[in-house]
Amino acid sequence: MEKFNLENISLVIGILVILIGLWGLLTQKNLIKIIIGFALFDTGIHIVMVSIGYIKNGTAPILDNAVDINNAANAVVDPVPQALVLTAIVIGLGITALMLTYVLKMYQKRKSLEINNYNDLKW
Amino acid sequence: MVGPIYIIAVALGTAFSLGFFKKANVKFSFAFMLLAMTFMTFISGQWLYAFLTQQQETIQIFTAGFKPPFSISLQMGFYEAVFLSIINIVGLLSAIYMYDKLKEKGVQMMMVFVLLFMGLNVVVMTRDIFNLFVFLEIASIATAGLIILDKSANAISAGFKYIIATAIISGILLIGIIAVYYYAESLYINDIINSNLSFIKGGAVAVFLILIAIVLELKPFPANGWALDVYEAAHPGIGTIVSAASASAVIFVLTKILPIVGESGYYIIGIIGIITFLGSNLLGLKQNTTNRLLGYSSIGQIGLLLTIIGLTPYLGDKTLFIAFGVLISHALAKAGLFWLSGIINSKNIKGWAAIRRNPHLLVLMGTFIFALVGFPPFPSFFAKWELIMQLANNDKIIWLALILIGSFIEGVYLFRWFGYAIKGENQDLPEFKIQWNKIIPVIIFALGLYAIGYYYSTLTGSAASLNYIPLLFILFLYAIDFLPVYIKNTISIAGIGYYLYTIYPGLEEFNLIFALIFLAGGILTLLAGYTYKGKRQGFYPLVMMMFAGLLGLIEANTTLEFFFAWEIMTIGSYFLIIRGKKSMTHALSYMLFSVGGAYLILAGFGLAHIGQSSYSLDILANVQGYAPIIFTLLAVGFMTKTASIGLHIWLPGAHAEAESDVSPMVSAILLKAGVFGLIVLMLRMGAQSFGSFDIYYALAWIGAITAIMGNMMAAFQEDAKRLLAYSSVGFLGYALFGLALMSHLGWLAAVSLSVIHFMFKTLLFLAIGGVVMRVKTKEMYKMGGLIKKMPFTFISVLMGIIVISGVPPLTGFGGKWILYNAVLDKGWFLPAGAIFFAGIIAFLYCFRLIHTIFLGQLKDEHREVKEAPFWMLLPQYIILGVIMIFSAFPNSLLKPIGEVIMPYFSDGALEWQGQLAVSNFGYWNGELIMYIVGGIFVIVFAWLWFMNRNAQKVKQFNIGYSAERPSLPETTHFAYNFFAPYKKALGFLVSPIISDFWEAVSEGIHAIADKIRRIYDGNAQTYVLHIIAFIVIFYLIAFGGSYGI
Amino acid sequence: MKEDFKKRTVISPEGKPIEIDPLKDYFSDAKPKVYKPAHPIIEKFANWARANSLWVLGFGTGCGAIEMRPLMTPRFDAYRYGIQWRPTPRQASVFVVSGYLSVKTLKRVVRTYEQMQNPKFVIALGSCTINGGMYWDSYNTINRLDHYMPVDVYIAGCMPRPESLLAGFDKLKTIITEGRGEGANTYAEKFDWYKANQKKVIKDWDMPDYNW
Amino acid sequence: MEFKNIGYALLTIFIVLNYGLILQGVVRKIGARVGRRYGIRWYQPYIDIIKNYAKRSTITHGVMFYIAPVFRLTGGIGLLLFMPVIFGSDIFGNFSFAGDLVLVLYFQFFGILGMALGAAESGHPYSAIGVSRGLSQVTSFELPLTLGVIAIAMQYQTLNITEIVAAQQGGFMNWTIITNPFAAIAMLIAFLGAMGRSPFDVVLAPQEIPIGPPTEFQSGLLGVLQLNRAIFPAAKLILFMNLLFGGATNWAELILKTFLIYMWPVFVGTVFPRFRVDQSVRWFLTVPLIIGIIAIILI
Repeated sequence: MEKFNLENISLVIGILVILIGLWGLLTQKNLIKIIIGFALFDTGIHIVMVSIGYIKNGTAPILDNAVDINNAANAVVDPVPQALVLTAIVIGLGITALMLTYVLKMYQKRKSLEINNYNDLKW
Repeated sequence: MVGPIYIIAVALGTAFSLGFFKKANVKFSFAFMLLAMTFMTFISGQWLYAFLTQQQETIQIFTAGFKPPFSISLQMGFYEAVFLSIINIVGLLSAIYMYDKLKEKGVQMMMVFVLLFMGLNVVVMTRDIFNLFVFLEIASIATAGLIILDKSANAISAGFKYIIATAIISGILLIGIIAVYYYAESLYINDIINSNLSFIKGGAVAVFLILIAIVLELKPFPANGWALDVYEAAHPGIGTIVSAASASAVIFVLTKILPIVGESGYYIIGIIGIITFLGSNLLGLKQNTTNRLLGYSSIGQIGLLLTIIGLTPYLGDKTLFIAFGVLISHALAKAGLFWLSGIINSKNIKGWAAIRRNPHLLVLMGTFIFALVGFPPFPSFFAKWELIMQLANNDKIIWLALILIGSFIEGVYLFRWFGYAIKGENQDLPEFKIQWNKIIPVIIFALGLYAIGYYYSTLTGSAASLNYIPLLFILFLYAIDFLPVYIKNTISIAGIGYYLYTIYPGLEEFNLIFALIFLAGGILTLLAGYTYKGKRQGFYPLVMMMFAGLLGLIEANTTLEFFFAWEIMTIGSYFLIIRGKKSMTHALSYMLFSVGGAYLILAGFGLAHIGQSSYSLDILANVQGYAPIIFTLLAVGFMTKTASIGLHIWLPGAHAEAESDVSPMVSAILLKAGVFGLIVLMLRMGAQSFGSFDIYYALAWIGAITAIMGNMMAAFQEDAKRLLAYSSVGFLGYALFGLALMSHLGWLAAVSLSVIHFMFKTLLFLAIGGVVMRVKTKEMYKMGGLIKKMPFTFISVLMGIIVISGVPPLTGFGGKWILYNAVLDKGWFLPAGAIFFAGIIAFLYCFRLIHTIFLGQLKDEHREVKEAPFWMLLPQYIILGVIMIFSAFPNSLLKPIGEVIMPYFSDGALEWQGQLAVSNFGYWNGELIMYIVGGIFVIVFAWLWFMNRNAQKVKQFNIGYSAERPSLPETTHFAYNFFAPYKKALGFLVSPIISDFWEAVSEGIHAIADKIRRIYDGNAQTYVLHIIAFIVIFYLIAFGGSYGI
Repeated sequence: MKEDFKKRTVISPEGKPIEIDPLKDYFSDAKPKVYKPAHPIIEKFANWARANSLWVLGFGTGCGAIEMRPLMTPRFDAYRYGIQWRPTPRQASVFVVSGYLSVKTLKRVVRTYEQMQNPKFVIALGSCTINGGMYWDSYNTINRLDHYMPVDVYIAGCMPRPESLLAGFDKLKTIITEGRGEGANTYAEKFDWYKANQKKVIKDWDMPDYNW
Repeated sequence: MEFKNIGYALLTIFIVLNYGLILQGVVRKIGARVGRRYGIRWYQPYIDIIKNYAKRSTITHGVMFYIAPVFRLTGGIGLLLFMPVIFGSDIFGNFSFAGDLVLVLYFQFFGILGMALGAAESGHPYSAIGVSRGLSQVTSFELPLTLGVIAIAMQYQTLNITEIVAAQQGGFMNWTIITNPFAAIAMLIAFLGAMGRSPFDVVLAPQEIPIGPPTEFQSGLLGVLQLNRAIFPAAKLILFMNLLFGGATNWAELILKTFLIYMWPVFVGTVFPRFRVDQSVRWFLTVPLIIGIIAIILI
């Protein structure tokens, strides 16, 4: 049952969330739902990132008494992905916010949240 | 020196502090922002300067005092400096350009603007892959932030598509980055490179994800609908930034990433690149919306860059030179065009006709368009040249062909657009006014293109000998364009004359003959320019450009010089042609055939260069393989200028619609460039065949058919200048035939016919031009009876047509006689029969020309027409004098030409005994014939005069008219459809199969483009789907057969 | 007057209006000249040639025209007498007016006659040209041709047979050889009288006085 | 070239002129006899010319109109003089040292074009129509003619007419018509067109466009044209005699041969009615062209 350990489960879940997000993004016609799809996609990526950085049985990457300084590299989970995730979350937030702003503006212009109403530019 | 880190510091600081300014203080904020942008530009420029002039080492900047991978590191090397300079200059000028918009939107927009450029700067400098991601995101968000500030619904929905697409792409990138980190355990690019991820099972996928994400940022075809919408809808200033600055940054990122992928990545980049280049340009064909068209072009150019990067393994150390040449041309030209589009304010490209209200704007636009297509003297020209040479050297023929095809398609829509700008219909044009802040950036970039172009030519080893003096002269003429015609005309004539004088001693052989045709012809035709009054704006620089090109051809020793001159000539003649009335479509087809032909020549030179170290034209003499193909490519390329059958459809319209004194230039002189090219080619390459199929025999047939078709079409024209134009087509058919004979007499015929054609076609075009100037129509049937009004012009035309028809005693017969002997020598009888058939058909149009214009019935409106102006007549009579001398003393023309040909073909040369020429078959004494014919003529005339000296002069309606009398000159002048029975009998031969063919090709391609572009249905979700499909497809391609990219 | 011959104003290519008077601008208005016969010896020789080379312009105005055609056939074969047909007045020397002349036709006849070159001869065929014949009281035909142009030979009959025509040609030959065939000069000399007669019947005179 | 050449040339012109006029009369006589008439007197062409010169008045439409007959006659005389008329005779070799067969072929057009210009200046639509028809027809029969000429030039390896004639001496089996029949036939068919007799008389076409180009010419101008109508066909006959039928060593032979050659277009003309212009143009590009191509292939 090696495969059903924590990081693999979270990895699979992460990928599933990514796919669900993509599915939502591609199939929903409501702008808000599309953005939710994107948020799921983003979150999925974050989960994947964290699970990649996880080291089995590792502890939080804080150098305190719980960790032997000499063996820190093996005892803690990799701190970098966690740092990256933080940044990624911030950026994701920014993007989501911007998307919502866009939707707001679009709704003000056309009073519609239907994505098919915004196909004027094409070809 | 100011450290690069200050770029970030300044940008961030400015962005934050801008927040403190009140909205009211917008001007101050703008100045503050501008200061920051200037400072950023200054830093990058300073570093660039240091790298260029001093032995500056590449430096690494470590943040937080740690070495990587424990900190984010930035790198400032030469390339970084270059890219940063480009980006920051674009940024600075964009800021100036967008002053209105920034002022209107206030500090928020300025903040976003500065942040965007900070993002791009860091993206270029950073060596940390996650940092790269972060700042790419910042740039994307900032871009979207800029777009959202626009009011229009379209811009906002485009921005929404943009942000959705970039978000997905960055998601992919993020996954890639984390996966790479998983395998490489570092985010520092240098470490990642060292860990050779491509050879690890999952690592390859990780790297692939990063690579594909970066590529997707570059908007590859077809996953680029989101970007196109932004280009179309957003403010042109934003378009500029996305197209010039962001793309440059991401291209640089790609070059950073590629070492991680390893060698195999190049292949996939190359494929993506070429597909993008071809696909995007193809779809560009159907665009009428300016900014979207620019978008397609941008993406196409980026595709070309990707291709070049992908071809790095073959281009070797030239890659940088080539890629940078393309990039800088693209960045400057595209920025310039986007900015111009903001000034003109026309959504539709047809509305660009408004631009010609300000000719200087037109010059700017032309600069950008020609730079994009890769004309000299712009960097893209040299880059393209190097690219083709290297590809040929590495035997990448398919790549070479695809790149040329893509470039050609790009030329099609760009020149169509330019054509609308110069000559489009003059209705409902948008008003525009030029603001200083908007025009200055454009001017700076245009000048930059020239400067960098010049700089580039010094970098190209073989371009060092390029002659820029004529180009300086052109510049001088442009500078004095405000002066009246007669001053500029005199200066131009003096310039040409002086140049001829200086180079004359160095000329020999064919160069001398053609130099005389080009330059003496130039002087003669320019004499007619004194006819014009006023300023004739823009005319003289263009004329000189054409002549500079022609001169360059003569002086060229290397293939590059030759090609450079060829392109310069093309530009000049294109503008001359498009100056004419209703010349838009003709100029376009001229340009397209010229560009197509030029690419064939380029390909030919490229193939000829295989295995050669020098670029001398003499490499053609010992090519290392592909000889028949090289020959065919070059010959067809040159034949686009001689307008051989199949490639002739540009000619009639182009020549017919040109101004009176331009027609002789483009018809009598320019076409000879093709002949000159063929001579240069044939002298060096000699006999060529595909297996047992003799190419020259095919050329002879092409010449013969061209002659028949040209002459027959001439006979069926109603338009006098069109008739003359087709006559040129036919006559150059003879020349081609003569050259193809590859014998002394054949060449003697071809060269002497070229000289003669130059003379009589100048004569006729000037004469007819004079008539057209007076009667204001070109339709021959609307004229008639002008002999009594314009007797001097009539004499010119009379002599001209006697020469054309080859009737003794005038000099045209000499050509016919030599051709006969040449044919008998060679033994190609069937094409010869066709050639002589064509010669007789020439009678038809000759007669028609003189009859319908000068004879027959004078029209009401023309009863007070005056003789053509003196300055039109003067060159005609100079030429007439020369023709008479050559007629009476043929050896004064033929003997020198014969001596020139002698070293190459000595068999069957003519023997001269005084004016008696003796060949293997016959003999001919031009002087004696002149005397005999003259003598008989005088005697008979004296007899007639004696018998009928007091004949009653009557007027035009005094004709025996079946007891009735004519009532109107229009109904009595038999002129329209003059050869109706002939048309009935043989008209089917000239049914427009060829133009139909080209039209079908063109329409077919446009239809395909129209079908394909339907994939961009305007829905963000579709675009995301494209992105995902793109990834999947290229994943399959990359990992399809084997493991690893 | 026909619309096309009225004065009109057209615009020249330069945009200047031009006044056109077709009758003046398009037709020569020179008067016919009297050509003195050359030296008698030359003239005699010339007259022999003129008599033996009769180039005929047939003007088929009425039923008489039908009687000219047989002259070309093997039965009558006028060619053997040096009589040949010519399709244009410019080159013909004998003008055969065959039959009655309506006023409208007269105009054309006069014009054609004037377009022939001196010396020229006229043969009037049939009674109608002598006194109007069966149309003598028609409101619309002229009665005597030689009021309008000098006639050298009248061939009477309604219609005269081809044989009479041949006889007429023979008569003409005699006249020419004797040097009496000076109709063209007569016409020039009495030009005013002829014109007056012509204008009397032709009401809508819309051509120059002499049609070269 | 010496001055006596000019005298010889005048003698040639005189003989050929008379011959041409008589030939004209005789041929018309023959035509009449075929139609069961007596026809004109054989010397009728002389009288006609004298008559035309004896006309007292002349009109002219302009300079080109006035000198067109000069062009025409110069063309005819020049064509004659650039050929050796009698083979082996110094006197009647004329100016054939000035140029070869190509000169002769192209000099034909000198007169044609000059005439066309003058006729066109008359402003008469029939003149222009006639020229249009004439040029159309010329283009099409020149093709078989050219092919034939090339074949003959290759056969004898020269363009020198004297040498071509010399090569045909020694019995009729050496004549080109025997030795190179296809070329000869192609050229003879083209000759039909060159002579402009029915069925190829589309230019003059008296019943349609009263004699076409010369329709406005009269008096002395017409007289000059008539002189040319005597000389030009004779010159063409002599050309074809020289090329195809072994030339002539004396005047008797010349007269006999040219007369017989002339019978060819005369017979054809007597039998066939006139083609339409387009029919004529097309016809020359069918059978005669194929024969010409065969001649070329057989070289």
